[in-house]
Amino acid sequence: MSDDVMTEIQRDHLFNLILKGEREDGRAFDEFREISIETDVIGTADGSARVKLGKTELLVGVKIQPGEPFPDTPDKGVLITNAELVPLASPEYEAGPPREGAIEIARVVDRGIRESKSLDLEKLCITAGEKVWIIFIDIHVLNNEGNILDAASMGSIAALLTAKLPRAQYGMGDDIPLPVRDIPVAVTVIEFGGALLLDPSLTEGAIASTSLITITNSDGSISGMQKSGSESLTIEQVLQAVDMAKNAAAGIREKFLEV
Amino acid sequence: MSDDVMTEIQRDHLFNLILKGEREDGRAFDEFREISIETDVIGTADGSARVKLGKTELLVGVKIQPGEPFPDTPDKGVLITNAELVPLASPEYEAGPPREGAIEIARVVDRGIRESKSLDLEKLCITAGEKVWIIFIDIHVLNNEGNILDAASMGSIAALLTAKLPRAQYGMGDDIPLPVRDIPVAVTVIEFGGALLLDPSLTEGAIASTSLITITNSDGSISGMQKSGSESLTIEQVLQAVDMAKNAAAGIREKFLEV
Amino acid sequence: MSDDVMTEIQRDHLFNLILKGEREDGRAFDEFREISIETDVIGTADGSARVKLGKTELLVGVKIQPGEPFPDTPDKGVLITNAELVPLASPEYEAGPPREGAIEIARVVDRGIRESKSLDLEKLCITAGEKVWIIFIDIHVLNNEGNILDAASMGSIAALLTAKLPRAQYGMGDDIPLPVRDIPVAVTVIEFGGALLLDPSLTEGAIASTSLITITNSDGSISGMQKSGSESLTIEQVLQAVDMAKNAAAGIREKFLEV
Amino acid sequence: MSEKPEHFIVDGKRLDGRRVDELRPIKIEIGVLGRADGSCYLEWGNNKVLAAVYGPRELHPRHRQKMTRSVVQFRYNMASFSVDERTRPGPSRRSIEISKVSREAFEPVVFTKFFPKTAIDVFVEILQAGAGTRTAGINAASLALADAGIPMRGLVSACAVGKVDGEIVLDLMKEEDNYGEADLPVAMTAGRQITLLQMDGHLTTEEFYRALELAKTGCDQVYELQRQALIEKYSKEYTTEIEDEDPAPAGEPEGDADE
Amino acid sequence: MSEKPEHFIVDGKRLDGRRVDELRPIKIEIGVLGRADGSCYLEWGNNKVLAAVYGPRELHPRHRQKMTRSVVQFRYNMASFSVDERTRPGPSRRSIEISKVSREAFEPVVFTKFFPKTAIDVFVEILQAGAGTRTAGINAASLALADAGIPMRGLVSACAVGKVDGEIVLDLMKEEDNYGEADLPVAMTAGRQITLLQMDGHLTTEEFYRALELAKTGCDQVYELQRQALIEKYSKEYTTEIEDEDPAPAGEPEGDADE
Amino acid sequence: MSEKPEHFIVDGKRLDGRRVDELRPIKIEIGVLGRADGSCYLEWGNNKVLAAVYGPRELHPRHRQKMTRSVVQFRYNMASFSVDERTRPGPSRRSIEISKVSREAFEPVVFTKFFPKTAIDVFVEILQAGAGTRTAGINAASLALADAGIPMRGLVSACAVGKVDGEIVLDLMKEEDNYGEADLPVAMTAGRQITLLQMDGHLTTEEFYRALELAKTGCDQVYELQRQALIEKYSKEYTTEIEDEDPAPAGEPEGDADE
Repeated sequence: MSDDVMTEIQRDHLFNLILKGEREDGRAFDEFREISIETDVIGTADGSARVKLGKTELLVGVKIQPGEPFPDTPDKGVLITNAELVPLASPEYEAGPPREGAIEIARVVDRGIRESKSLDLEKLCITAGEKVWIIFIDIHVLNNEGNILDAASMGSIAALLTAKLPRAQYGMGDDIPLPVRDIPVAVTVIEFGGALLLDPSLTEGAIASTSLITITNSDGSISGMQKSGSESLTIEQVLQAVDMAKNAAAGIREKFLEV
Repeated sequence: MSDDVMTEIQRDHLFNLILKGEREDGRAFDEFREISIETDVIGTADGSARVKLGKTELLVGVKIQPGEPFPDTPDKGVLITNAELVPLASPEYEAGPPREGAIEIARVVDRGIRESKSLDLEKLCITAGEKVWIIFIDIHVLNNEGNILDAASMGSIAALLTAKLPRAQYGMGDDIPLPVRDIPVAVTVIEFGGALLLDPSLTEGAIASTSLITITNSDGSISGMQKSGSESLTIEQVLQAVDMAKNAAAGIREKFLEV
Repeated sequence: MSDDVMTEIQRDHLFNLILKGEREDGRAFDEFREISIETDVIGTADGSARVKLGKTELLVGVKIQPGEPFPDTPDKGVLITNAELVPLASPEYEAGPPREGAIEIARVVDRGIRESKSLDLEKLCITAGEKVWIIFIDIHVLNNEGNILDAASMGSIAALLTAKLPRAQYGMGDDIPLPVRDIPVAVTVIEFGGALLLDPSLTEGAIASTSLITITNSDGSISGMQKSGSESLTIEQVLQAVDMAKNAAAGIREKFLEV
Repeated sequence: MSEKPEHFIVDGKRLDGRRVDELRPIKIEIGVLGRADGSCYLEWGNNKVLAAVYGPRELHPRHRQKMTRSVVQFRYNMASFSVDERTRPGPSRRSIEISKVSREAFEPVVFTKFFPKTAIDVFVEILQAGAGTRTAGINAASLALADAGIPMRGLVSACAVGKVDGEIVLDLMKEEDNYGEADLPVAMTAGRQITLLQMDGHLTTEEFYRALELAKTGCDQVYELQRQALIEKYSKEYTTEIEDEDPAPAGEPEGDADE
Repeated sequence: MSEKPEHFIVDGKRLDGRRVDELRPIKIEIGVLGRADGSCYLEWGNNKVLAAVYGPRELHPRHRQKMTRSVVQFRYNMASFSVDERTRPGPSRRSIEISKVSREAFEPVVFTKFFPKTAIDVFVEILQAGAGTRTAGINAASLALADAGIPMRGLVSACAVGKVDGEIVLDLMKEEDNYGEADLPVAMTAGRQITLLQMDGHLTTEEFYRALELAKTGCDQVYELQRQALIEKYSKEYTTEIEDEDPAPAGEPEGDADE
Repeated sequence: MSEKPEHFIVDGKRLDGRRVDELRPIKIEIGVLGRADGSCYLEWGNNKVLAAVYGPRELHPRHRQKMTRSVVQFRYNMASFSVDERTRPGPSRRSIEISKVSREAFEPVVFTKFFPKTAIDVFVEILQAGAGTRTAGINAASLALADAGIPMRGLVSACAVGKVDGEIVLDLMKEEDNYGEADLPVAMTAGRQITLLQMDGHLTTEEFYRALELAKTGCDQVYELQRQALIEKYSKEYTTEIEDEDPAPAGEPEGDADE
């Protein structure tokens, strides 16, 4: 009950701020916290990135190894995305197999990369039907202060952009960069009190649990969306959220991800 | 405690009925509820059947695919039977891996088919020691109003009888019917207050938890038995139960399962 | 709480005894309970031993079968050690996957055998990179009355010493003894009230939870150590414990394990 | 998996003869299961799904209870035989994600505050899958909730929109889903509150706008079918009740609506 | 697995020289484990099994407690090394089913009403398997329950009957079990209450009648051995107690019966 | 895995140029995570580890609470990308054992009696592994505990000693760890209380004595670095607090110490 009371008070506080066009940390509605993306931070990975989004922090490691293709795509590489919300990163996280929250993050990030055709999976075939490259994207959350999903998306594509196919290790020639063709960026827009906000802080994300995630590509097209959370959105809100996400993604792509 | 009281009252009620030779729904002791078996109901399965036993309802799907034989039977097909008591079918069922009840149903049904040699596993060998047909029987309970086991047994053999070996899909020639040589039928007899009853309703099954399942074949022979439940049976009860099961099975086989 | 009180009383009792240089069952500090090791007790195993240490009792079974080597040691056999603390053996044990206690026992025993190079894993290669002998050591505790670890260590090496490579079964010639080159013996020393004791009884082990396990070889060298438990040890205690363990191991090796 | 067709739309007609804005045939039966508090069987093209609702009922374990509201739980589950390649029983990452977003499709409309501390459990079983199982499941669940008498702000209606041959089309069939350029499942209330929105594939913003418009049309049609099914179900029951007071009607068995 | 013999019975003798109605040798030791409340080690032909009973004791978790009776729990477990091919530790579908029917073999005879809210835990470990482990386990468990002082209506005695070379034979050995035509494990009380009955294979009704008759004879013989073992155990203890008052007896160590 | 070098020590220098008694470079940052009560990032040679402490906080489930003290919990976890061959997420037998001995390295120094019924949770994430992760994790955990303000008898400092080319050397690097003759991780307090001690490999008793001496020297150096890091962290914070009263300092962003 006392948790509920606290939430009620915070909710009122945030709502009053929003009526005045303000957020608790002084940002504009469409303003991200400070972003920092550092790549090649893990020597044991074939590609890696450390993302900081305000105080939110996570690592993405890409590991690449030969393996069997899926039976229904014998001539394509395999992409496997996993997110670990380890209990080090938040008092709410518990040890154990990934729960629906971690699974949703991994699957939305995975879909963005897969559906944008950012990774050229055909080029990751070694011997059709027998051996292909398996690309593991592992998202390891270190500190959750809100908006893990956007940080995971940035980190995943950043890690892929710097990843190398470890061909030398398997006697297949020189290492070459992964064939990455596009830079999909997922941006979460939360709805609260009728307003739409980018890059929710921990409190904002907890109070306004409903969000629309939109993944846009370099040409502005959309390659993935997900409404998440227990409230509904109007059609107008959806359209506006898509625009906000597209603009924000363009900025992030240009500033942090393009080579 | 209140559950126990309810159970006590129901038990007395059923017992008084039985003393008068009656059952709560007016059936004779050796009378089944209405049976309906519809086959080929699932297009994605290689064989299927929907069974209704009164209001009890379940689906059985048969899926067939090539795979490796067991090391100790390199020249035989593999039969795998599984029962899912999904929480949709009863307020008592919970999500999660199969518990002992579901495992017992699957194993008794499996034994009936296996031990009657109803399925000619030798004919399901493709390349000895390397590739054989794997036959999956999946029992999916939709509504449990008692006597799931008999329904599962009927559904399994009905689904096998209409199943086709999907040879075309694997470039091995035309699809042909599964080699089914016998029609084993499991019949459950419950004991309560000294009386033996067929096809227990939900209440009867809950009150008189002890039953004898007998699986009989077309020639009247027995290919499987299982006493289930927390009470004992006398030898006379066992012998009488076997006779009741054999007669009931003959009727079910003739009316619903023979082509 | 009452458990804590009991523990407190027992602790005081044991402590008073130790001040007088005594133990509850009259043994000297460096005295083992009666040891009995019987080998070849399980016909279905390729090697086996039943160990009694006072009333503590366990079985070790060794099973050997061909299988794939680990990718990083393609020309070596594989050793897999597992300990099952089944609920039959103690009211404290619960059914389920091994917990940290069972895992620690298995891993310490495994390390002793592995690091002493007692088993010549190179000789257990059949076809490099493809097929090697897999050696399973299964420790099955039957009655835990203290000091399971030492009993498990004795039983494991005793079972290995009598194990045969089942070559005939796989058409590879005659069965031959396993290539065992050394006899590592693990000895647990517990610390309580400043005193060091060998072969803790159940009570002693519960009260003085901190121990040093030292695994020594035939030549007196050390091939494994593990401090276990929630208290610390001084350097002097460690050195003394190693000496005690080495002497005790020599006695056990000579009396029970050497052929 | 079938081959990719060369064209999906020829002369304004799709592979199955539909127009681009036309739904596949939908068949609805409400109240089909005896044990559940509410249930619905729904066929949609080649999909066959069953939904059941239990509750409001006690929520276990207790620490998951909410003091001020009911907890909606949703389990989307595929029968092993519902797809071409047999799936292993039990939850997959995919089904966990679908269960999450489906639950969130109902949380906005269920009056959870009416039933503090309870659970409202929605179970969806996919018996035969043929593109669009999540939307089929949501439509069935919506009616099962109504059938269970759970108070809601309104029905939730769902359908998918996609893109094939560069055109935005309503309600993807299997080939369109497998080889199409985008898939956009949407759920909304009659009041145009969007409660589920996901997207995979590749759409320009303009295409997305058009897709959302088409989804509205589709959901409207679904809503009308849901409404009709409810009216039919309850008017029939109403009729049956009145008829019950008359002499038994000739020719037609009673209670058909239950199956 | 050994080859199938050409004949199982030659001149009225079976492969191991037994008559068709003769049991394999049985060896029983009661009270062999120090921690358990009751225990029994039993060898039967090549089977070596150990049973332990704990309880009545507190049942966790609490919601599983019954207000009016004790809950009997039974865990049948195979040691990894107990069979020819090493089994993975932990429960299998087979062992879960055997645990269920074994529990139900004791529920009719244990006076559970004497101990409300408690658990009576029976653990059976199969140390070496040689056909008939479930009946061996039940016989050992029966004596472990008696040793634990659990009040029962009577001992449960079990044996299997089968069919080989067209004849009904008592107590199948391994080859008969592997290649025989039927296997019928039965457990009953001295009062002829059948508490376990399973059947696999192929029997005419007449053969089943004869098999059940032979099972009675077998269970009678087992019962007699169980009774003798109990008498021996407790008379010896009684003797030991008396002897204790005398000067220590020469030559023979005390407490042998415990091991 | 790299090839085994011919010599590990040439002219008194190791492969990376260190003397036999020299540590690899260590870098420490305290208080790097926002959500945790205490945290520490530590690089040691090629190891990159992160430790966080939560607590004292409520311990769930309740039956695990201790009435008279806090329960220390320790979870050592490897990120999937932290090693050459990707590891599956989640606990392994190795990580469970390391978690146990690491927890036991802190239980002797934490004043658990101050916080009855609570948990003190220590989480260590290995982000990049390069020989000696457990000692790196313990050193980071020690500082995270201090950062969280958990009262302790003193810091715990850890390092490993080993044997290569027949010489006892401090702080094994990866090649020395893979191909060396012994590995001895040790943790101790400044007061020379040994709280962790493990050993793998092959050492004479004399070598063990020398190894333990060298470990003392190593732990002393580690302790000094830990102490310096704490002083730096807290004096900086003290300075920052004073500066806060002055006008904002030019050029340098505040709060750097948090990252």
